[in-house]
Amino acid sequence: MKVEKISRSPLEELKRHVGVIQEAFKQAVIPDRVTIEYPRERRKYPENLRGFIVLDKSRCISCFRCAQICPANAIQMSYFENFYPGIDYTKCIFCHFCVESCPTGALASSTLHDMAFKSLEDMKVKPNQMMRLPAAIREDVQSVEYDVTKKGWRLIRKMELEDIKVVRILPKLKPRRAFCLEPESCLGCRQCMEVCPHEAIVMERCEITLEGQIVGKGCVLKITEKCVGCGLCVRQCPMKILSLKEVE
Amino acid sequence: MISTLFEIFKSNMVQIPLIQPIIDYLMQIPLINFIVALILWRPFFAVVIIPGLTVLLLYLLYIVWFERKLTARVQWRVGPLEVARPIRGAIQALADGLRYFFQEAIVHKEAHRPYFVQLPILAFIPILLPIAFIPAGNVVGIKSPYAVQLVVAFLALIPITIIAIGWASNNRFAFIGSVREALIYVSYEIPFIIAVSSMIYLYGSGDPYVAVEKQSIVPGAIMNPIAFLVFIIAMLMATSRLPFEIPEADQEIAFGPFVEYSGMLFGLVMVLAYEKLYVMALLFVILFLGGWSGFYCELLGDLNAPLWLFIKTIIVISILAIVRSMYARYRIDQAVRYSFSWLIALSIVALVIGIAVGWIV
Amino acid sequence: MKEFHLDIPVEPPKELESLFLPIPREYVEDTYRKDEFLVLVGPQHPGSGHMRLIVRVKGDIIQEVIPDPGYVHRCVEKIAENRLYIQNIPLVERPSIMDSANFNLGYVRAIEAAMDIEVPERAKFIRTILAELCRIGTHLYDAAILAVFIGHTTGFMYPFGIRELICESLVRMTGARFTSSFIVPGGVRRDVDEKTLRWVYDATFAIEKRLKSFERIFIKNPTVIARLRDVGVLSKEEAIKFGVVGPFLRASGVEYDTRVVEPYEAYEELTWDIVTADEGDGYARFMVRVNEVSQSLSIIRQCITSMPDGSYISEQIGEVRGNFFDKFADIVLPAGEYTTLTEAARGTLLFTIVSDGESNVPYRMRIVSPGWLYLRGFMEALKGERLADLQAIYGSFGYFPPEADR
Amino acid sequence: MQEWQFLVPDKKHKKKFFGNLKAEVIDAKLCCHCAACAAICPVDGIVSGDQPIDFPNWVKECVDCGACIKVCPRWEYKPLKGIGNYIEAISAKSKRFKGQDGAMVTEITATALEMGLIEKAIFVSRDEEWRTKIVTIRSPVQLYDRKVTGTKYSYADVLPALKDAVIESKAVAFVGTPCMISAVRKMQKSFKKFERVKLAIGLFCTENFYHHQLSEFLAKKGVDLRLATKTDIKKGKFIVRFVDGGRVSFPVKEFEEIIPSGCKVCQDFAAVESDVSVGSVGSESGFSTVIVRSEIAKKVIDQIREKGTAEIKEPDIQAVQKLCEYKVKIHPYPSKEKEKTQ
Repeated sequence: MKVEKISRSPLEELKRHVGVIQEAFKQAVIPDRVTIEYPRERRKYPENLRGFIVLDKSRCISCFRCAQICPANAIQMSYFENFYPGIDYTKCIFCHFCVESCPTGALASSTLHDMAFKSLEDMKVKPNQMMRLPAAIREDVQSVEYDVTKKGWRLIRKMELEDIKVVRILPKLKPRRAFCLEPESCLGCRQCMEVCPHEAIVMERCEITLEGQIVGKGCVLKITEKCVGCGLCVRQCPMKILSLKEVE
Repeated sequence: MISTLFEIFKSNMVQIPLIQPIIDYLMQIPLINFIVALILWRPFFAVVIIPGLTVLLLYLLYIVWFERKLTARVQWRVGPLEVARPIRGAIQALADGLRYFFQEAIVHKEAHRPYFVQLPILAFIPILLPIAFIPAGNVVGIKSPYAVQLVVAFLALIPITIIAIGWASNNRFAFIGSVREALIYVSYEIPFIIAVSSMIYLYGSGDPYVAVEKQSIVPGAIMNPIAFLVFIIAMLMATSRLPFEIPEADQEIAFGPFVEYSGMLFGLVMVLAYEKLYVMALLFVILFLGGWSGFYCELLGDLNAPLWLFIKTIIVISILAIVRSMYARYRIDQAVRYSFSWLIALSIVALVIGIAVGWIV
Repeated sequence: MKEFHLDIPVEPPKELESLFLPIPREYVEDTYRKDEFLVLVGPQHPGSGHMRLIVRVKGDIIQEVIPDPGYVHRCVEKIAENRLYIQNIPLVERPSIMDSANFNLGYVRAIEAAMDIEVPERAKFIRTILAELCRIGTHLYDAAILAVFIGHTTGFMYPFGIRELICESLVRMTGARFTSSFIVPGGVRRDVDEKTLRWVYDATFAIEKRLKSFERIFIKNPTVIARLRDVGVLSKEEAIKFGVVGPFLRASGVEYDTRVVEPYEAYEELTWDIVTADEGDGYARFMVRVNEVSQSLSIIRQCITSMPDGSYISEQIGEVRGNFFDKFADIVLPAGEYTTLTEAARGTLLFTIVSDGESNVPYRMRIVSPGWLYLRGFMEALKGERLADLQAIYGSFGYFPPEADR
Repeated sequence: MQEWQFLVPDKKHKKKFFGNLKAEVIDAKLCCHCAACAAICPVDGIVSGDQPIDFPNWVKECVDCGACIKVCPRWEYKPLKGIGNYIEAISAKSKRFKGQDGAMVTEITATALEMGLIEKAIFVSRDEEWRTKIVTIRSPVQLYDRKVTGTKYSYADVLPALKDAVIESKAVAFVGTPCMISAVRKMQKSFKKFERVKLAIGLFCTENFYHHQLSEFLAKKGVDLRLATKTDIKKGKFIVRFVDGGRVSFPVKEFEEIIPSGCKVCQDFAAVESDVSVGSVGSESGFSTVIVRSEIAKKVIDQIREKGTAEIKEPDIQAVQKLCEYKVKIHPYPSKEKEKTQ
């Protein structure tokens, strides 16, 4: 397709001037205004908007997946009965890789996208603050909706407000547990024990203590029922002999 | 001495029947009566109250807000709103002015310090002087049969201060801006003067009273529409409004001559163009739109004429404000070419029409 | 016209020594000896973006322009070498915020080429819609910047107003207004439902309607035409010689589009035209992009009407939600070099990933962004024009320093 | 759940296990720098490289697992001697590759890769200054690089790379000095995963050097290693060949001062524990002696023979035998110095 050449005749030029003046005066009289007066009006947001991240502590298995996938390095796991993620909103880029990574659906996105914090310190949201949406003081009284049809686009203002939604889509995953595939290759380094947040790996027969007291020889590990399948030991094992398996 | 002055003031006071009882009451109090007489002394009233300095300030507050509001409307926006929300942000200009007032005015090291500071203030002289000569009915500062010519002559002085400002700034962009200002100055001034002189030929005199009187039936805009058009375009060029915002062109040369200004001084140079627009619009109304003639209200008395003049001026400027949202900026060579070809040709046609119509009438 | 030389020795200003210019001192002295003048435009100048242009002018005519880019260089390529393959997706979107889906697509396609993943049809169509939405968004953004460069504020506001619909379409489809990071190896992150697609379909018509207003007030504006016509002309030969890409190459009459030459995603199954122009001036460059917007709208409509059913992600990857970490965090590409060509909004975009086959981060990543490719042509187009035209040509090229600097 | 158990050698000192290793092997100047401990360490604390093996801050960081002691070839050191058991011995020269002598290491690896016996092989390459660099060979094409083939006479971290390779793939080969072979055999005894090392190619070895010491020593002699194309030890002489065709040689005895202490107690010349050992001794120039010790290596040699990718001759086993005895003589264990101090 070739772009048409623009004609240079004075008549065309005059026509274009008239077009400009017409359009400007039309807009001055009946404007197609699209501005939303933000703090006083709130837009209706689609449900899948990626906003503030809400944590359900009862579901969290402290698997650290969210912290490890975060491209901006914004998630810090802090100890609070167990390890739970806290998001540093100074760094967060709202890619929601963490929400997609959560194997149990503990993290959920909400449509809250505008947050104001009093200080930089406050932006490092703690796990217990992530349990529910932050309390907000809002000035908005009406909501605005984009009405798009084939004929055009206009804003519809309504004197009602919608609550911010928390959208939790549970992943279709069965519960998993760690298993040792090749016990014969175990180094006996007990890294898996150290890293396990649930103390699910126990030493059945340990005869070496860390204090340097020689008691005996070797150690045997056992993965108990406490295992929730976070997979931390799988990633920690230097010989890669552990793996996650689905259990009934 | 004071009593002679008082007598002079008293003999030439503005008569407003609406507030006459209050004035009569005030005239009985000593000292106050002197002040009231001074204020209502016709020359003083014309220069300081209306259409002079006081309404000029009001006009500035209004036009800055209105222009922004209108532009925003055309551009699908809302415009300034948060300063005084109940009146739709109408005192936004005042807030801006306050901000400029309290901001530090920096004079950089390589600028010519005395000129850099003085020139924005000096530029007000050629703007305020024409106001003394522009009459509104019988409220007039200095009565002169050559008022139109004088106003045009004073207006021609303003670009010189702007060029000097660019020189004093000692900055690359300010220098380029000054050169552009000089170029556009020569290119609009000739058609502008020819258009004005065509109207002078039409009315047979440079006296505003004659001009207004001759427009009592048909306004000048209809008698000489070509001059009307030339005057409007020259007005846009003279006040560097889009599409001829060439000397200031903030995306190209970063506000040109005013690039180094900040604080109060920047506030002063910013309103320079608006004030120039006001004076030119006053002249425009007198020459083309019948001046102060309009519906006469008995109660207002002498105030009728200045009010009509002011209202007409405001309407003209408000309509012109929309141009800002319509056009892009021409290049300097294009602007000069247009004015030296089309505009001069049009103005000469206007001159011929002016002579012809003036001869008939 | 005869030139008169004044034999007054002119010393270059002292400031030119302290500005870290990427030009030798002799050049400055030579300029001033020849009765010429150096104007430094940028990087804080309102009409230059984050780049310094060292403009050598004689009177008002530009003799030569030396670009000094790199003010927003963020080492994206180097940072990428320290991140997991999947963590690079938000990163590669950043150089060109408006054009995020195209950059994302180019990067993800390189990974798919390495891992030999077959992308399902539905995902391909969704990706195409995203890419085209971002293309429209970028063209509108560039038009807005062009408008503000030539002093037309209404022309700035209208495209940004229209772009709101693009952002709204993106937020409905992906959950983010831009930089959606929605395209992942194997497909997309979520399925897009019928209602949303319907909305986007309607939105394309709404955009078209609004564009008519924009056309009257800006595109067909006599002042705009006066400013852009016959300005910064690149002939066909010059455009090829200086390696101009994308719509700017097409504006000089070369019919080259990566979407046609090396089709990817769903472009083979759709019908659309390559927009070209003959003039090669600023207005042609602008008009090509304006016409591309309507072509893109038509592509989006075709995609939505012929959207196939099926999975949104490849079976090799499987369900993403909940599995995201397990599927993508430990990606190790086989050793080798993987290159993709993508037609981003501003032109040909090249992504190269070099993998050593062992580590889970790229050994080397190379982005050749269109902005960098046409910078040379941009500088050549400026020669011989007036200083006032610098901004008009800048705008007509839609040069975006963060994209070029990466 | 299956029960398993493994044994850790007794600690000799009341310290963490690395402390024991440090006292008994590194400080006793027995360490042969095979980097097996660095490879196996679960906390990645042990550093090797162009310096003696060390674990900075081991008091805090060592987790006391004992893996390093289990794999150390010099822990409770009993020197291996002689030529060892073998199935056959040949002298051969590759027709495809160019290497140190007959390029038989390269040939065997290439053939094993082609046969599908192994997926990967860990080789040592070098940079311009003859620093060692580990390369993973996945296809025979990579072996045409002259930097990969050829002897380097500097320590290399083969075993850490081998551990990664073992975790990733099912069948791995590697090339190493006799001490590395012993370390891998010890690993295989303790950890099942290392059974994936299918082919261990041993090199005839008298001693090995730290790179910085070797280059400094040669620089003192006026030899610029950057210009060298080949280094070799033949008939008691260290020979360096240059790009322009020139060559310099020194008696090996001059190197006495820079021989690391670990090598001074090693008596294993022919890599007795390997699957196949290769060296130049016992063949005419341009040929390599290949001593086949296991079934898998035999298969590879048969394949070479069948395809005719190498010229094969009878070797002079006596010469190898002689050098084995010579090495025992020059590297006594327990060393004389130690006896004197005790």
